[in-house]
Amino acid sequence: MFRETEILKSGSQVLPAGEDSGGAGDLVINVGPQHPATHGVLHLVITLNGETIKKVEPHLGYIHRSIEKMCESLTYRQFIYVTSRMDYLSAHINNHACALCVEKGMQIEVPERAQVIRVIMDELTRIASHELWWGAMAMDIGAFTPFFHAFREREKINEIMEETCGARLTMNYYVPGGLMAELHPDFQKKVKEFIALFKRKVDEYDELVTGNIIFINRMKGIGVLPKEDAISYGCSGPAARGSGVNCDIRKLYPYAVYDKVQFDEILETDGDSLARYMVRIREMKQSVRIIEQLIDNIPEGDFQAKTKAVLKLPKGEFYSRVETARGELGVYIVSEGGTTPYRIKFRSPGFSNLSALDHMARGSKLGDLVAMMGTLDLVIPDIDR
Amino acid sequence: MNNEDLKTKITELLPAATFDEAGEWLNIHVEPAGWLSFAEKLRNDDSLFFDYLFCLTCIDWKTHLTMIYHLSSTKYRHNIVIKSKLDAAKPEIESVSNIWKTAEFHEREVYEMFGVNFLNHPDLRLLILPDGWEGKNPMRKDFEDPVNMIKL
Amino acid sequence: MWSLNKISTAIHDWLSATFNPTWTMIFEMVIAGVAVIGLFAVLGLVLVLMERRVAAWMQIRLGPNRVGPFGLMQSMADTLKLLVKEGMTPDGADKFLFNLAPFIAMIVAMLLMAPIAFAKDFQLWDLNIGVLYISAVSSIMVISILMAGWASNNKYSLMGAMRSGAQIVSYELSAGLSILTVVILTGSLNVNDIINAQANGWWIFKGHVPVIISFIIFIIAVTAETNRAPFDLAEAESELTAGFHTEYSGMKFALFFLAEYINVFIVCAIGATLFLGGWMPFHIGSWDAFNHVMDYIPSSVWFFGKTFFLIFVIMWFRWTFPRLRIDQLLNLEWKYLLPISMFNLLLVTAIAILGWHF
Amino acid sequence: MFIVKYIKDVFSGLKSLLVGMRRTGYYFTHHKEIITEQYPDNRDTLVLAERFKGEVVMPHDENNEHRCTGCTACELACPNATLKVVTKFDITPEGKKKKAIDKLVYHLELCTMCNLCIVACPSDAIVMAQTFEHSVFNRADLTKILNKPGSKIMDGVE
Repeated sequence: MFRETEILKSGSQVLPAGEDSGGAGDLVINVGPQHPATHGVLHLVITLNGETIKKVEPHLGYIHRSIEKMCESLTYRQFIYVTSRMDYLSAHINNHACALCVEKGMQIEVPERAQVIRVIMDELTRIASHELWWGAMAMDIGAFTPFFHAFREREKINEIMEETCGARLTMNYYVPGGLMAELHPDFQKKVKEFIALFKRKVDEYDELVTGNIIFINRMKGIGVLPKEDAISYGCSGPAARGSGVNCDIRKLYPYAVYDKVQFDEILETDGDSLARYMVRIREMKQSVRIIEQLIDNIPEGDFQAKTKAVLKLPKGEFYSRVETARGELGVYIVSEGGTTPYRIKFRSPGFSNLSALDHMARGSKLGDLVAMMGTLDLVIPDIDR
Repeated sequence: MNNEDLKTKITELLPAATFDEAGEWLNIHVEPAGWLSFAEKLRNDDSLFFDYLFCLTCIDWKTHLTMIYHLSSTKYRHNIVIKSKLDAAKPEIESVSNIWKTAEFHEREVYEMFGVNFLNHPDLRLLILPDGWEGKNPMRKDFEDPVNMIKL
Repeated sequence: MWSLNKISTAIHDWLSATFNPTWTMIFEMVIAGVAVIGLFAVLGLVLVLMERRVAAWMQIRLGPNRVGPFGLMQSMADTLKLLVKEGMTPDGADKFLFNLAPFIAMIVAMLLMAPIAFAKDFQLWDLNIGVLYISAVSSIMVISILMAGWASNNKYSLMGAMRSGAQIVSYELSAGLSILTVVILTGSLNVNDIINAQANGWWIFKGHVPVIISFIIFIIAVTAETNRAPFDLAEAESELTAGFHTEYSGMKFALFFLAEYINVFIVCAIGATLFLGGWMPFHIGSWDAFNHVMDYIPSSVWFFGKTFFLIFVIMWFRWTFPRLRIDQLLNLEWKYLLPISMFNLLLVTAIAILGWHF
Repeated sequence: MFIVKYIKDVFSGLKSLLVGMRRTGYYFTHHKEIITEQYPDNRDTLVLAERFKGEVVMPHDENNEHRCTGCTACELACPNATLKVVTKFDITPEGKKKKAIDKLVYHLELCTMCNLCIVACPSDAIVMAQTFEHSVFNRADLTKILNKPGSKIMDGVE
């Protein structure tokens, strides 16, 4: 504890040799909490030897809102909206996890229509999240233009969300038992338009970034995370799939209607930044594939199951796992039989993925750290919760 | 492996373990004392191979604390939940961060939020709370913050 | 026909007729100084606006469009903002060096203006080693960056400055070698000689493939030398926040900013002079009517047109490519650009000796 | 061979760069692709989705009547204590006491637009409005009273 303050106070001097700095001439710099590459308030204390990274130490908590504690005083209907604020880029998927957990506890049968719509929404969210990641990651490594190109497509998804859910980012559209409202009449038309546009534009991404020789050189062999380490560090999502770990919850433990749609789990084996990049790019195309299968086959019926006005989970423990755009999100509810959870734990993907950063970054250059953070796709509120 | 097989196998490894199947997965109750060697067996045993610790947390039951470890095997795809009862006044348990690296961060979080002392943890410092945090651990049930918390 | 040369001659004649030669000299120097500073200001405003517009259009945005018609006054407003901002000197900085650095950057940029021929017979200083002078003086730029980085007492600034030092020193080489190809073909270091040698066709057309290669290398090297993306490692926004000028604010920052753009202008002007014929109009063999029309366009328009085209290309790079890493940057220079340009130099020498060029 | 590979590398690298430049060059010359929306200027033509959650309002009809019975369902549903129902007792013409709202206080500064109150309301008395320019200079201005002064409950709403 004393040590961090020391580092913060030391300002811009090179720390003297000692057990903290590791050796004479090591440079300790604070990346963040305000830094262009951290996309939020992540604070990394980096020990450098020249440009080479010797140690990365994350310091968290700058946006910690103690959502877990907050949820202990919210009812099972109310706590879902808070989770949109964790990983705000995959708000729908977070809400899905919570709704699933409550439904599991209450044994609510969710109508087929609601399940299909949830999957479409989740996949749209995933595309939107990956779009933002693509733009932001390109900006991290110095290309500014892709950011705007990515946002052009993302904007279309946001418009679809706005029409149906009434908000663009923190929608709170899922309720225990189904959905909050019926789909907007234009929904299917708009989604099809978006898919047509997206398929046209996604090739431009390859022209602009993926094939670029500078980009490939910046990404290839950077931040290698071997398969065993990825599992040991609890990585999930594209970060782990880039290392060849089968961890797509949608395939392993299917929820909603994921067992009824055809899609591939994207795996790359290199484990470097380029592999993680390729996983996300290819995942967007798989998401489009899922949406295409479902968009014309939304079954008729209720969008919401009949539920009691006051939800009470039976005494016990309930755990639900979903695949967000960043990895595995677990919601663990311990209920004492009341209207509010006794204890709730969100196992957020970013927290575990971040813990592997130090392992990945050692020995690489400062510029690579930015590329690694970009391909880990860190969302700070998700890490801090 | 299904739950029955897991039970027999785990009883072989740790005869003192007790089981219940309240939740989705098999719950195993262990004593904090023998936890580390048991965890090593869970990780290294070829037929169990629990290599993926996907959730580590703690629950404050006011009278005592319970450490919860959710384990999964990427090879066999079976899951178990390990529970260990800790003393509320002086919670201590062996760290598993050298078996599952992800535990390092999760244990630091539990350390500051619940005050559980992880023995032999390589770097047990505050992770989320600000430096010089004094007072109680925020996720304990008896924690009150009159300034920042709004009671409904 | 309107030309800059006539204006300067008219002023010179009037001054000579009115004052004695010493005063004429002094007045002319003052006028030249004021003109350079004026050109600085105008170029700064125009280039910043141009960069923003180019960036916006490539990023499917509109760009500045609020201040003045079509946002033309935007950079004026920016300058005004920078002027009224407080120029802070951080605590613990080396105050003298910290405040000196932006002025050195500026002075270097000003010095580089001297041998550039802006139009036919319109030049500040016609010296016989013009090209050598330019490559020599432009190297001083690195000192101001190192100074700024060191004096700021900021780790990010220091790293940016160190990167920039390694970068500029190495890219001097291939920039120099690619300039040499044209010098060999012309046989002179004088800027006017080089331009006059292109009267029957620009070097990029006359010099076959080797000159095209050296042109490409020149563009890459000067992009790196002026710290522009994809070689903006000294600034490297996402890594080093703002690199060597992290601690600068207000007018001191504006001087760095301005110097960067002036440097871009100068290297592009040199590129245009060496490879694209400076103020020489575009001629095609024996198409006399076409050549006549081309001749009618003032030489200054030709010069600025070519220069701005090259500036546009450099901006195009910036808004398309990701940034290189420091080791890749040096790899590119030492493993690719330098061997290629050395080999290329041999080829050009052979061509020049054998007289194969047109 | 080493030299051949070297030359190939150089050319494939250059080509990949040119492909990228062609893409940005395309957008540089095609201004129809520009997607900028000039926000404060296009306020008149701005179309917001009808479900857009801007703020909670209580619609009143031409007789200054609303549909709120003061049942506090919204207050209970709200996760942030954004809504506060202050009730009073009206005397009906028959002389009986009847519960009605005095004030429905709405703290816009606490509201997260989660829509739970709208869903909870049994008599559809409150709806989401499509306003979104909420900034004010004084925080107190964000605390609003949803029912208009002198309004009363609509006939037939229980």
